[in-house]
Amino acid sequence: METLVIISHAPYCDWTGRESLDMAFSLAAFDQPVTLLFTGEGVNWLRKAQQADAVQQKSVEKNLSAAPIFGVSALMADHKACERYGLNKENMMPGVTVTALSADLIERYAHVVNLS
Amino acid sequence: METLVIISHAPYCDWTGRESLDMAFSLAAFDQPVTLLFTGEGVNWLRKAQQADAVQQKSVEKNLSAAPIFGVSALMADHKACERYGLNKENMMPGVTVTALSADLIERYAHVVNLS
Amino acid sequence: MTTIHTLHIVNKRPDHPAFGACLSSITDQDGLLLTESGVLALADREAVLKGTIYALAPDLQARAITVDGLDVQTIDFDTMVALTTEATRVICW
Amino acid sequence: MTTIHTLHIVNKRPDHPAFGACLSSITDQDGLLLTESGVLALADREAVLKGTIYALAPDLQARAITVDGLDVQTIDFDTMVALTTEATRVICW
Amino acid sequence: MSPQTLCSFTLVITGAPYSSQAPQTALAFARAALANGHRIDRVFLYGDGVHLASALTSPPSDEVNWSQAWQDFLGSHDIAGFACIASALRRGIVDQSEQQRYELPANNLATPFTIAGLGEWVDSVAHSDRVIYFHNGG
Amino acid sequence: MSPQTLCSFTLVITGAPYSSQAPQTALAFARAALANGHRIDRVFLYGDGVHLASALTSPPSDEVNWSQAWQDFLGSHDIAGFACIASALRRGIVDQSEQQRYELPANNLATPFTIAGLGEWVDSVAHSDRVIYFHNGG
Repeated sequence: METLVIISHAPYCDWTGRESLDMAFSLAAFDQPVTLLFTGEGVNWLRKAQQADAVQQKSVEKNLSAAPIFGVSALMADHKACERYGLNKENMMPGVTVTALSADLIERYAHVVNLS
Repeated sequence: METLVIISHAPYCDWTGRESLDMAFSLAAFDQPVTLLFTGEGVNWLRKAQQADAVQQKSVEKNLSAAPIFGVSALMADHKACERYGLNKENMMPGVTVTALSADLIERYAHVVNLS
Repeated sequence: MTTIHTLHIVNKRPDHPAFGACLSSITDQDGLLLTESGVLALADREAVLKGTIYALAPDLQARAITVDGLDVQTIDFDTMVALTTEATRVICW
Repeated sequence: MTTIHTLHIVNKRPDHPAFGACLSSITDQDGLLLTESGVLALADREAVLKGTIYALAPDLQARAITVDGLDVQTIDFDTMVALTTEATRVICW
Repeated sequence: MSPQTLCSFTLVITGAPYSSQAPQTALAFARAALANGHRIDRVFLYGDGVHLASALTSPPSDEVNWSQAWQDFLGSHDIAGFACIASALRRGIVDQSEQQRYELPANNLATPFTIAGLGEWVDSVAHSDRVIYFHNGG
Repeated sequence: MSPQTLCSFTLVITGAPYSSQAPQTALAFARAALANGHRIDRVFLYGDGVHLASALTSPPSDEVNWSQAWQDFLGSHDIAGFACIASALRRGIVDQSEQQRYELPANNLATPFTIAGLGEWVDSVAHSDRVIYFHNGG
């Protein structure tokens, strides 16, 4: 009964990404298995050295790196989106598995959430 | 000092198209010259025989056909968008000039509004 | 009614990224239910759809989109509810 | 600072239709100011931009987008205000 | 699950009225679910969807008041409607107790909606047969 | 217009706080405009932008309250802020007189915002040197 939470919104332009994270962390807090998948512009949440305070917002980098501690099973990112936005091992935060959004991937989850 | 109001949002999914129309009609009501341009999914506002009551909304077809009477200079639609969505003389409401969104077109207007 | 595996419900215009994400995740055994702006895909000459395709009738009517000659089943909300109960999994894109 | 004709301000992600509409309407004499999600176009390998390109510094910093080697002027809000006063016309896409 | 199986649903609405078609699509779906004998465990408003719980929505008289329509539906079928607290506070939807806590000049949460945490949604994911989302389209 | 010319601006905000970056980008722009000697004729909230005029917005204490920040800015510089009446009524933003007219349980329009028609915007198009829009990004 694992849940996949997909984050496809660009960072900082709205609260959708943060509110998706809150959902994932809530599932984890209640011991419900959950994985996060970043796709499309959403992969830009994973870039190192974001300075959210430049737009007077809070960084989510700390929350994301603490995700495994809070019980999130895995952080994944769609490889096509990473390629498109130039995200690689050097500039992406650690602990992210690069994979492909596909029917095979979806098949592993009972429940899929994509705020959009 | 003519204003160009661009409508690029798909019909019925939100109020952006209607609120763009309200802007155009307000300008016209105050004798400010205004032209409407439909682009992207926005061209779907121009299809004949829409039954907005099926989704419990009001039709804008009547408003649009009355636009010249209310003082709107012209209704225009981007030709690429019309082609993409299969809009032609048969299925498009009358009185619409098919043109191309371009720098030359923009050049004719002092003010351009694109709610998006 | 065909039995479907995953039901993908898409209420986005055809060039929305979520529409593309849906198409990346769909197989021939799946259902694709177009609602709201999603039905515009049926008028879009550039759209390439997959799976068993359904479209919500009120959204088609509102937008005057016809499905003549297309391999699409026009359904009402009762059938939409039935599809969600029959599918193994429902994804709302 | 180059004198620009029309200033196009784009706060949309690169695959948003408004971004494409902007690119259809821009000439080499125009300015393209990327703000908010618009700055992601500078990291997007598929983006083809036109005009004199500016990007708002705080939005670049927030998203950790670097412009090294790109023909882009990083500007602050004072310069954004100046650009809007100098251009013949400002379009906010 | 065979076509005859009766289901329990949770509906999550994340699109606001007048900025999305989500509340109206969700309401038609909810009515059809009940008409076909299924159960709705709860309706959960999240993100911009919390605006549906506003008691102050006043569209023109020739447009449907979707907030009112949802209040009537929930009330007449005794279905629980929750607005997520974090989404609601950011977007200016507050009940009487939040009004007092934050010393606000008014409250605007419509009955029968109540304010709740994401735990209600987690409960749905764990226990409802189907969780269906009604997002902002566009 | 030469770089030295002083301008009159109208700022139109169509994106809501927390659902868009529009109110914060607009505020930084407004501050820079004044700092450089320009004038702001008015701020006009349209569409989802009317949520910025809510008196009930209560984000977590470690996040900026953009409604409050805008109220402070308008008040301290004596700039008029208008919320479009049609947009506001649909989205549940009402002042005391609309509350009475529609028999609503409360009002939630924050001072110094006032409710106005699109005529205010038309006036800006006709008379402000520049009308700059701050839309929902994404």
